[in-house]
Amino acid sequence: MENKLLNLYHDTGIYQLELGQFVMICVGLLLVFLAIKKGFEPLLLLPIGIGAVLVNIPGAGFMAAPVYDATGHMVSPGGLQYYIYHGGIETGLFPLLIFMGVGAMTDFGPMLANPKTLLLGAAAQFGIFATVIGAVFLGASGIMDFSLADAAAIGIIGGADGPTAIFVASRLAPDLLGAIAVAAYSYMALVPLIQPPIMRALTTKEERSIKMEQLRPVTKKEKIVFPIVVTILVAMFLPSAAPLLGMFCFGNLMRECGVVNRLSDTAQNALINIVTIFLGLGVGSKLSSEAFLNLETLGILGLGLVAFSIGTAAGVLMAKTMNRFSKEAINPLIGAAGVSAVPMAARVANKVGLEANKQNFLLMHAMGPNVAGVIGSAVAAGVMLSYVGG
Amino acid sequence: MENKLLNLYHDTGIYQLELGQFVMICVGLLLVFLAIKKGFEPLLLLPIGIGAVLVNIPGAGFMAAPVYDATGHMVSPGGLQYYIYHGGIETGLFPLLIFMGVGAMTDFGPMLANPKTLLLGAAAQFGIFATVIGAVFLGASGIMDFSLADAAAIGIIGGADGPTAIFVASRLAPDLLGAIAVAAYSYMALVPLIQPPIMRALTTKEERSIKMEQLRPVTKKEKIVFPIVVTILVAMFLPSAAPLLGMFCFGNLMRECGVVNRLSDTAQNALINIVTIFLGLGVGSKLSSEAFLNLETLGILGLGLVAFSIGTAAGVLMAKTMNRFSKEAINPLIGAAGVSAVPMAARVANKVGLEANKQNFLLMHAMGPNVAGVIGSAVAAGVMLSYVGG
Amino acid sequence: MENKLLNLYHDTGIYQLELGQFVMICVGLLLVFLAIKKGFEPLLLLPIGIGAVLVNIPGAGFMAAPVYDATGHMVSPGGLQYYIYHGGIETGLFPLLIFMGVGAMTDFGPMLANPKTLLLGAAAQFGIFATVIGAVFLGASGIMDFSLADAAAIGIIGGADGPTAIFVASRLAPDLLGAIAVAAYSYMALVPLIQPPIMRALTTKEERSIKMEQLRPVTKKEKIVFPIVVTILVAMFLPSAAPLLGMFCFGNLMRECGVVNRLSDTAQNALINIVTIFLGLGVGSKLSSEAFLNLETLGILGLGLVAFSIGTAAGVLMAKTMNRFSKEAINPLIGAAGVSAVPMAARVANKVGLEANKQNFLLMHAMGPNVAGVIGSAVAAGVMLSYVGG
Amino acid sequence: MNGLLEDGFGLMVLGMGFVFLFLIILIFATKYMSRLLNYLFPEQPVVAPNSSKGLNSSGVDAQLTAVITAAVHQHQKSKKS
Amino acid sequence: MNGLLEDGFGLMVLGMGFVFLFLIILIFATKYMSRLLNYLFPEQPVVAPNSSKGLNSSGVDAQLTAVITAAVHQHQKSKKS
Amino acid sequence: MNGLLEDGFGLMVLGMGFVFLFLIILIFATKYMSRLLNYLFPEQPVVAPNSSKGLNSSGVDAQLTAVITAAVHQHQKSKKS
Ligand code: NA
Ligand code: NA
Ligand code: NA
Repeated sequence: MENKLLNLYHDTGIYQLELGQFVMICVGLLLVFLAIKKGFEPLLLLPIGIGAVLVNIPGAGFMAAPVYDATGHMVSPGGLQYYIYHGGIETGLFPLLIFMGVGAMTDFGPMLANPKTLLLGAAAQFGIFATVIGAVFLGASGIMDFSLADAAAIGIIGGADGPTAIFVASRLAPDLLGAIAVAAYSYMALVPLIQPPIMRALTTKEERSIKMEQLRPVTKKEKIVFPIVVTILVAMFLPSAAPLLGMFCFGNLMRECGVVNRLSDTAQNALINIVTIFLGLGVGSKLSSEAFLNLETLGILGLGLVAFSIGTAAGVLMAKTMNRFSKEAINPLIGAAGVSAVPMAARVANKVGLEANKQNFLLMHAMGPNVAGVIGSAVAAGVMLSYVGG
Repeated sequence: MENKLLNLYHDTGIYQLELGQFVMICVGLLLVFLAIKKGFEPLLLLPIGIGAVLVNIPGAGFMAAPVYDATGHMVSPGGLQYYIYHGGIETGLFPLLIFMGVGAMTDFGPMLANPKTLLLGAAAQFGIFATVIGAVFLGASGIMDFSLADAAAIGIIGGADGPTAIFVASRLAPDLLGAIAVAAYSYMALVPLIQPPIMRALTTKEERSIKMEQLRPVTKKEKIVFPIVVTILVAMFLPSAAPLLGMFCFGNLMRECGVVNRLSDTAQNALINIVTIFLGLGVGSKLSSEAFLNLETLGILGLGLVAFSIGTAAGVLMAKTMNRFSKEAINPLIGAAGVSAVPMAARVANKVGLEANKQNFLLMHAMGPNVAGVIGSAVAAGVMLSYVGG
Repeated sequence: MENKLLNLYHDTGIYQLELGQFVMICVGLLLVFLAIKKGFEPLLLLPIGIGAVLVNIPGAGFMAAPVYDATGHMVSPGGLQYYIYHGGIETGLFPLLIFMGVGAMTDFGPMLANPKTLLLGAAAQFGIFATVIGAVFLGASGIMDFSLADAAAIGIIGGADGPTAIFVASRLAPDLLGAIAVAAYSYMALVPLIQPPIMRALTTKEERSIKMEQLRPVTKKEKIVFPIVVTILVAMFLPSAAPLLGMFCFGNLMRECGVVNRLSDTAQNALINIVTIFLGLGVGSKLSSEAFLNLETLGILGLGLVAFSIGTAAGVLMAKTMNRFSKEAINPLIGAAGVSAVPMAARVANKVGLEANKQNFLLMHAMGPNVAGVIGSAVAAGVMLSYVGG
Repeated sequence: MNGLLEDGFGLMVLGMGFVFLFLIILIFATKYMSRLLNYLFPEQPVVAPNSSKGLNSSGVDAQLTAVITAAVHQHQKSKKS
Repeated sequence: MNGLLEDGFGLMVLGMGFVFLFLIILIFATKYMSRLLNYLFPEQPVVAPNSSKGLNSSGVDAQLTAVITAAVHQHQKSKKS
Repeated sequence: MNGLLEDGFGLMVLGMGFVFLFLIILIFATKYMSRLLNYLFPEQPVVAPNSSKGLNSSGVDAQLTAVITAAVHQHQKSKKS
């Protein structure tokens, strides 16, 4: 009896809690606070934060592996996050299903009306690769313990695209997955703070006041055929990007084709919501003290900020360069939307544009590079998976 | 560096693409075209078509099996379609869940009002078994490589019921699953073209003009008890049909009982939609060039057409036979609805009936044999699974 | 041919059916009848009843394990309920997801307005532990074959909380899972019959007429912070309850935080409905004749009734005791709501209160102990898992 | 003519036989069921299918809603007084 | 009286003890939480539960909707001019 | 300067190269696609995104609804007569 009482005491968190776990529970609660109070990408950061709290409760066994006896009979069941992480994140299923849902929510109309803006989406990916160099420097100089695969996974934070970052990190650097996902979603939430100073520094007021030509109307047929064209190009040129872009285009095709509305509706609602809850809990399960409380995490957070900044700058500068060669003027602010972070970055471009000229509505023009940035970072992800894996 | 560049080139689809894969991508795109432009059962054929495109992208690894090291740690994750196919189709889960949802969408009222029409649903299954004989002939004569299990799986195309066909094929002839599913859904979409000539050829204008007696009203209690009666009869007489019919009746009971509307609603919407997306991608994964680009596929497509035609004819002829012995006249057109293809075949019967007599609305009368055909082909499937497996 | 015919006959239920299976099919149909006709917790008992029917169909193979050859290739697929039970119930996933959804449906407002009522939720758990003693007596005296783990799992029926009971039973006494779940949900449905006589016997009319003070308004902030506080306390004091209460609080936080309404909505609808269908079929799979048709089941049903009764009495008596020490009067009827069975027990308290005084609306006051009872039995579950497992 | 063909014909005969047998039994079972039910519970017949209205309101939800609604009413009343 | 019975009583004592202990701690924690929150953020109280209106409009959706709405407006304006 | 750094630069050059290459190809493909489609099927352009109305009505559902509606009508008519 006293024995049992002692057992019960030994089972409590008070007895078992290690400092690292305590700190990580606080980190989880901080994410929950940021999600609820500051509106930091709450759909992901709230489940991630709670996932971090739960996985760090000592003795709760949320990441416990199931135990089987020799005949395959279950002796002790695994924890919830064990099943979620190994079933949906390690396998890559959840990020791909989220990407399908995002595809079903994306309207490529503004991009199809002005395909040139794809160049802005390409330029902004420079943030990804500049960050890779940064991480590689830190690794080569011995300051931090980053391999090439780690560097690639860290770089993808600059893609400003959550599911892409999680997909790449789960394949190239599973240990860094937690920090990378937290950095990606946090900076996406911080886009309205990170981007405007850079955008203002690199442009004159005249440039920011440029009014762009009205977008041409886009037909339903173009919208239907476009995802098929992308899929074929991916199949031809970069199969390693096919899981991401194939599912994205599948979702978009369901949206645009008009004959499977009930599937498109489910992909955008019930399915993506269910997967988002699980993805968050699964990502949170990687926020253990061993994986998170080290110098590398600081490096990742720092490099992620650099990645967003360089991506923003590269997009703006590319727009300015295009203005030299093109007849139709491009407001360089929409270049910043090329980092993706849909639709936040486009709204930032619109807002900064309105500051310079109250009649200048850039929102739709910025949506072009914005969705182009999603394609751009998925392509970058494909190159990385092929280059680092091959 | 040049090495890496070469690697990247070797990873491209352009370098790797084989002719068979190219042809299968085109087949996938054809299915997508038929789904969107021609309205061929788009809910299934669109995901199947995209699934076929994705699985044939060389190097994209959509069907790659996961690799584990000796300690059970994952070395490389599997592809999306690998998990979907092995998790949901090989196991039979997805077709059964679809069948549950279809049950929750089915109204047995018209059949309960006129149970005799079950005979029409039985007769139309002759298409299934005549096709088995056809396939067995092709196999026995050495023209094509069909076993008895293959022949049975091909025959079930004549059941005009997608999930039943997929369920049987996944158990008896997994290699033919792709072709069988494509044939089943394509011909279901072609019912308005396949059936009318046969219906007109086998009936006189007078027969087509027969007005049927008003259906009696059916009480809620009858609708509730009916799925339980079917389940008990299946348990007594044909347990091998119990997975299909048990889930179908469970779905129907949820619909009719009136006390679990939220479950019925989910079974008819979120759940069936999610499973449909996965089922399509999983079936598409079987559209590989090795499995599809051969003589057998032509045989399957040909035999499937024969199956639909014979089933239609058998239903019509059974209705004419019943007219000889029954007092109440039956319009033989509703016999054609016995092949299932709910509710398309019933609408075809209605349309052909209206051509003969503008005041003759057969829709509700045709719904009886239409849903009876679903039960009939599930029973046929049970016999096959028992006969071929036993 | 005659051989095949004989095979087919040998496959029929008529040939194979054993008496035990026949009885269990009747038990399943009885549950379906109670669910539909008597409104006994139909969301769970309908799927459980159908699950019991299906699993007892001889030769249908709903619980068949899949067979793999040496290379890992599937030789014969498993049954639907095999996958559901082993994938979702043995692992604990389904009860936890249901609990998350219930959390997203729960309003802690009335409890926060009057935290004292938590004591009533604590007292009512005495039903659980008194029942443990009863089961242990039956086991120790050799009348029934109950171990300590069995006794704990049986006791949790008194928690009047379905997912908690299923979660505990799946861990401590999987063989009794079917009977325990059936008892738990049946008695929850019978709360309006079981509780009132006990409530009337233990109170005077004056006590039942006590009007309680108006509840103070509760702020949104309190509702947001409360689930976090519970999670932290659980982490500190009883990690073994963290799976249940962590998911419950996660669901409640999604509900109250106001920034993830689409996730909260899905957790309360599509997700919980899907899981409920599966949970029911999975629990039904444990209603086999070997596990159910024995003396122990009678013991479980009897003890379950005792548990509910003692829990009700303990809640009422605790309220009367509190009245001796507290200034603010508590209507002892709301103590009965402490068994949980949300919101049925609260409505019963309200109804019995109205009988005594037509102006006395106790509903909101009873919601406090009602939701406190959910926490209380989850805590009790945690103690059991820790005590019996440790 | 080999075993495969024989098996095929066997499957056809057994299959069609069984399908007819089962559905004929079902006809009788259905008719008997209907007669029995309408004899035991003579009721106003309805043929209109379950309307999809209120499809979202489940038992649990409805109860919760009732509880909450009552609570809100009570509070609103008390605020006025 | 054997070990099983003893274990059972142990479980009862420990269990009820822990349930009361935990819920009493929770009472104090809840009261303290409420007092602290209402002290730090004195606000207009609301007791009405989260109404289910607008339950479908998420952050992302709402943003997308805003973007799309703005776009449509812009185009409609431009068509008129 | 070691192999890691070299690999990193290689990844950057290849990566940015490939991103630009792919998106430039996509620009041309998109433009060509649009021109071809608008040449082959000159139609009234629409820019308004798929309205979310009717999102719940699928093919199957719509057909079922049609069937059911027709049935109800027929019965209602027959009751009057
Ligand atoms: Na991007
Ligand atoms: Na059929
Ligand atoms: Na309880």
